[in-house]
Amino acid sequence: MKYIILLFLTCLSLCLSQALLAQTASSDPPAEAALVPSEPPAPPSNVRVSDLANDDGHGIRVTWDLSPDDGAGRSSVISYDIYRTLNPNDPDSLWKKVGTVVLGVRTYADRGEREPGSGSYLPKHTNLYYRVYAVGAGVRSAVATAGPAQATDDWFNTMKVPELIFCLVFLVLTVRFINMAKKGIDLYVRPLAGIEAIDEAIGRATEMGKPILYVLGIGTAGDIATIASFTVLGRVARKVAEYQTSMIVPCCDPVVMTIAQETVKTGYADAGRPDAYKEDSVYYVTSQQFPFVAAVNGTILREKPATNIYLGYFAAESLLLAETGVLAGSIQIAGTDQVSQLPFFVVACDYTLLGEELYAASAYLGREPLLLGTLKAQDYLKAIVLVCMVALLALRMITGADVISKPFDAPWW
Amino acid sequence: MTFHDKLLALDRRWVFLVLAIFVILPILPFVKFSVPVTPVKEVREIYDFIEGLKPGDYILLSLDYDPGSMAELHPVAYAMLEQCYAKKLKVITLTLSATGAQMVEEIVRDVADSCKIYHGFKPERGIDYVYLGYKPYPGIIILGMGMNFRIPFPQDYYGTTLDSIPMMRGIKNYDNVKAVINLSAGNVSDMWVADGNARYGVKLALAMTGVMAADYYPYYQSKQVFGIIGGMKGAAEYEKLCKNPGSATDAMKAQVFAHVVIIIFIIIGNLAYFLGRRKTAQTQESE
Amino acid sequence: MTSKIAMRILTAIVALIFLVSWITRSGSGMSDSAFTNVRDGFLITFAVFLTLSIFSFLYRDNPFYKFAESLYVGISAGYWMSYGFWSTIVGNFVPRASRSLSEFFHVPYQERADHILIYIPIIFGLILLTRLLPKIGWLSRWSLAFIIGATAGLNLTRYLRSDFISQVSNSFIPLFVDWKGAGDFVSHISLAADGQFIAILSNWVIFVGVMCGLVYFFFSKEHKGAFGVASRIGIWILMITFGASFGYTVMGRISLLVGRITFLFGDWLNIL
Amino acid sequence: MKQQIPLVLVFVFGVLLAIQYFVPSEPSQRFYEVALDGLTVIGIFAMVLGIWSQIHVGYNKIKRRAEDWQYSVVTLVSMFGMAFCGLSFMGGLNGPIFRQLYNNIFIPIQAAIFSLLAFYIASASYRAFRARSAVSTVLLVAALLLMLRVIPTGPLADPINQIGSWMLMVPNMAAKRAILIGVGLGSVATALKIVLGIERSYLGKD
Repeated sequence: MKYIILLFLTCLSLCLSQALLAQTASSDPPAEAALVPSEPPAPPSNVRVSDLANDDGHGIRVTWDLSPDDGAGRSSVISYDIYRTLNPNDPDSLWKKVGTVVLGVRTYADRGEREPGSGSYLPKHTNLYYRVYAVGAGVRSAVATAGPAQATDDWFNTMKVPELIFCLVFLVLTVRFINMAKKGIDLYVRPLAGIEAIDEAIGRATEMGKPILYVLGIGTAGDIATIASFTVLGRVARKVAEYQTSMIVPCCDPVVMTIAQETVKTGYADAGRPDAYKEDSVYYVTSQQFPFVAAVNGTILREKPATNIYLGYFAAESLLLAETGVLAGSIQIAGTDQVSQLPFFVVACDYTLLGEELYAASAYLGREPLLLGTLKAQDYLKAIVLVCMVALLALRMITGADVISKPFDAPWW
Repeated sequence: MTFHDKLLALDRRWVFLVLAIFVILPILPFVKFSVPVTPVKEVREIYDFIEGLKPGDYILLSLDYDPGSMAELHPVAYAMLEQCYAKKLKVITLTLSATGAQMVEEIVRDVADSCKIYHGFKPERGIDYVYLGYKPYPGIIILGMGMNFRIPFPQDYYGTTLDSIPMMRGIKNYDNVKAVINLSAGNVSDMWVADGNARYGVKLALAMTGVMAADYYPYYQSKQVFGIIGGMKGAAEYEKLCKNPGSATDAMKAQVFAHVVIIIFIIIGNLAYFLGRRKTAQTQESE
Repeated sequence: MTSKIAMRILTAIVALIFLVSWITRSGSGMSDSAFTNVRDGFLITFAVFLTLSIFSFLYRDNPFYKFAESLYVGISAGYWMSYGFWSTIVGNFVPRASRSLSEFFHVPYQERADHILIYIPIIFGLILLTRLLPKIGWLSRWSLAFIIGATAGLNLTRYLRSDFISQVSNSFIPLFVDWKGAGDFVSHISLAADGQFIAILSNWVIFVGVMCGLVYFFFSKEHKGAFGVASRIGIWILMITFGASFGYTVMGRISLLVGRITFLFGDWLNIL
Repeated sequence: MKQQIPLVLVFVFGVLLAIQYFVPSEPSQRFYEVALDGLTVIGIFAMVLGIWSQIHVGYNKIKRRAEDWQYSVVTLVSMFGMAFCGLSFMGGLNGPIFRQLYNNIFIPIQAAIFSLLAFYIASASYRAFRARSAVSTVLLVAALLLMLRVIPTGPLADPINQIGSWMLMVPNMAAKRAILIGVGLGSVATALKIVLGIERSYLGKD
């Protein structure tokens, strides 16, 4: 019985609304006015404006207290409209609508553009006035005005305090360990199989009289993995020059090629054999992933290098290169920070440098105190992370408080 | 040379041959069987999100894969784009893959055409969708779009300035779109997460090749992305959700055969290895 | 000598097969224009030839593969040159650099207060080109220094949030989900994927896995004793992950092959 | 001069861009945009160097009649042919010939090369997945479980699927986090080494 009444009522209201809509369509006055049988909602109160924090000086934050009809009272508020102008005495038509937010929201960030020509330009250091209306079905409340406020630049983004603390701690640790290293204090690092293999591999190439293939990956010079690979390349080139063997470095990006040429040349010069460097040994193939792989695969099968070294940024080509290398009978050493490609290198190559080991490789090969210093700093930060994790979790278990569930998310500072 | 020695030293070209045969067989028309598909949560979430949008909402599809990954990502692109058009969403498309520019243009046009057949209306360029084209250095582009779409893309793919495209008026940056869906076969997804989500708080979902998907689950768990469609399986699931079965559903058949072949090869390899090891142990004992 | 003759015969046979294919495809074309049919027939036949040439690499390196490879590299480089020119130079750079150039390429000129700044990178770019001149080639290092310096600066801070802070932050997970005492836990134990036991187990695995993984990446300490055990657990977790990712990937790779086979059997031979 | 100025440039740009991340003010944003622009623009000029290198290597091979020199001719001709078809009067990027070449040469080869991976993943599985040690057994079992997920295994399908998903979600997350935290540290360390001039092999020596 209950349902039948409900159904009846629903049908009735549907019919009524249909009739109402039809009436609106037939009558001439603007649709907005005609649609509305309801009273306007009460306006929002206590509108405040202030400079938007952590921005480039072209933003204002507008805040207000909700209209009494927002979710309570008559519940007639649907949204809030925010308007802005330069002169508070402007007629309504000159106020520019800058945004709309749905009911229940008490704040709006008005972010403008920097260029005066553009439509949403918001001038800096200028008095701005704001209006906020509560909007109901086709009606809006009386106005609530606030201002002036000026947009200003901020010189520090307070949301980035964790990053700053991290950087400073890292810098301090690095400097400290570099100083220790300079004083001659021995900094122990455990052996890494993949890196020791590089030395052996160069020796093997010398014995076999075959070249070493060094692939820097398909990243650009903008990828930090590529940069890490350059630092290893310099040292490999130096050893190659010392052992008087040859190397091939195909590149997938012209900038990478240029830097690689300079790096290899330096390596040869460091070994005291600058004349042995051949410009054509470091060459550019093409900037696209698969053409690059096709060419390198061809090179692997034709030159049959004794050793293939793949260090840098890799994507799907990891397995294509590594399996072709197996076929050519080369010893293969790979390393990348791309977690998705590590499985293929691990399966198909003889040695794989996992993630961070790639970045550590140059320090290992060079054994220079300055480089070992940064390695130690990394380790200390890892230790700090470990200790913090255990301590905070223990604290949480004991107190049962949830305050540390996201230690870096809330701006608690 | 004993049997297992031969097996251990098996020329890998035999592996290639057997695999090729067993992938071709199920595709041939006279082999008939079907595979059941049940969509997983992370795929369903993307579908539900798009279904929950209102007509006229903006959504950005970044189709950052190249022709090499067509097989896995095309089905998602087609199903999803058709879903967006059918929901009358305003769709902004672009690509951050150098070799994808023309391909994506074709997808966008194709789906608009097929929409006319299946849904009775044709979405119009500039009003219902816009294709921005390709620009190199994806990380920089993603950062640029966070400030204003016009910084990296002063014009769309066809050379029309953004301000003279009706649907782009007043659309400034990520704040104006409900979500970004990134279809990718490379590191562009990383940049969307690092530059788009972390720097600008973009609501992000990813569709990617099977190989990549596993590595992006941490971002799913940490709520940095709200859904993941992984590989052919995910694509088949999305097709199923959209009730739009296509190439992904078909291809699942060959998958089953190929997997069986590979597993059998792994088992044979291990058997040979253990037989060989026992043999060596025995010979050592007898010596 | 015999291998050379064999190669020639093989080439002739391959050429013949594809010629036949071209002719049959041209004959069965859909279009009214004979020229279009002949052209489309050729294009698809050539695409098939290239596809099979690439597959022949599986057997061994051969002239067909070498040809396809060289063609591919060349086309790619040409494509990239054109795209770089139209997209980056004409699309991004010209509209900011000069009004007359913009008019020449029919792109709208962008008036900007700071458009003069675009010339600073141009100077660096020109300096880079000094590499081609042996005498002052060393100048190009200034540009390299700019690139490397800028990249390093960007990377120093850019990935901290997503790679480090978010990851560390997200590792703070409750190790006893919905804990209401040991008795309650034991009485409700089940293997349901969304059950309490699995939730607790998962969080422990994540927590211990991250810890042990970090221990594995320690460079300063030899992996011995308790430290060695932890790093061993770390490597196990890594290996489970790698194995799982590998196994999961097989599907993606097979689907690529399926795509090509559909092309060969469907688009070319028309038997699908 | 040859050594000092580049080091100063690296330091200045490195430090400025690192600091820029923390500074939201307008000059800082403008500087950031210019730097990003700069990297793109220099990339364009570097293109010239890349093309030069390609021509140089190819030309040398042809001149010396080195082994397989004919293929260098193919590369150079197709490169210039493609670039020519992309010229303005040929219709630019949307020119009919440019598109045909792209669709009928580039795409098929690309897809074919990518699909070689299907074969390689099979041969790699056969060769490498042997239970030689505890660690390699773990690798093998995990891979097998995930492969079994695809196969309809009847009553076993559900548990296999569950365990597979669990492995992709849970241990995978732990491993990825551990690696990412390390990578985050490593990349900061590498960037720092570059900015401070500790690592300078790319700057040449003379």
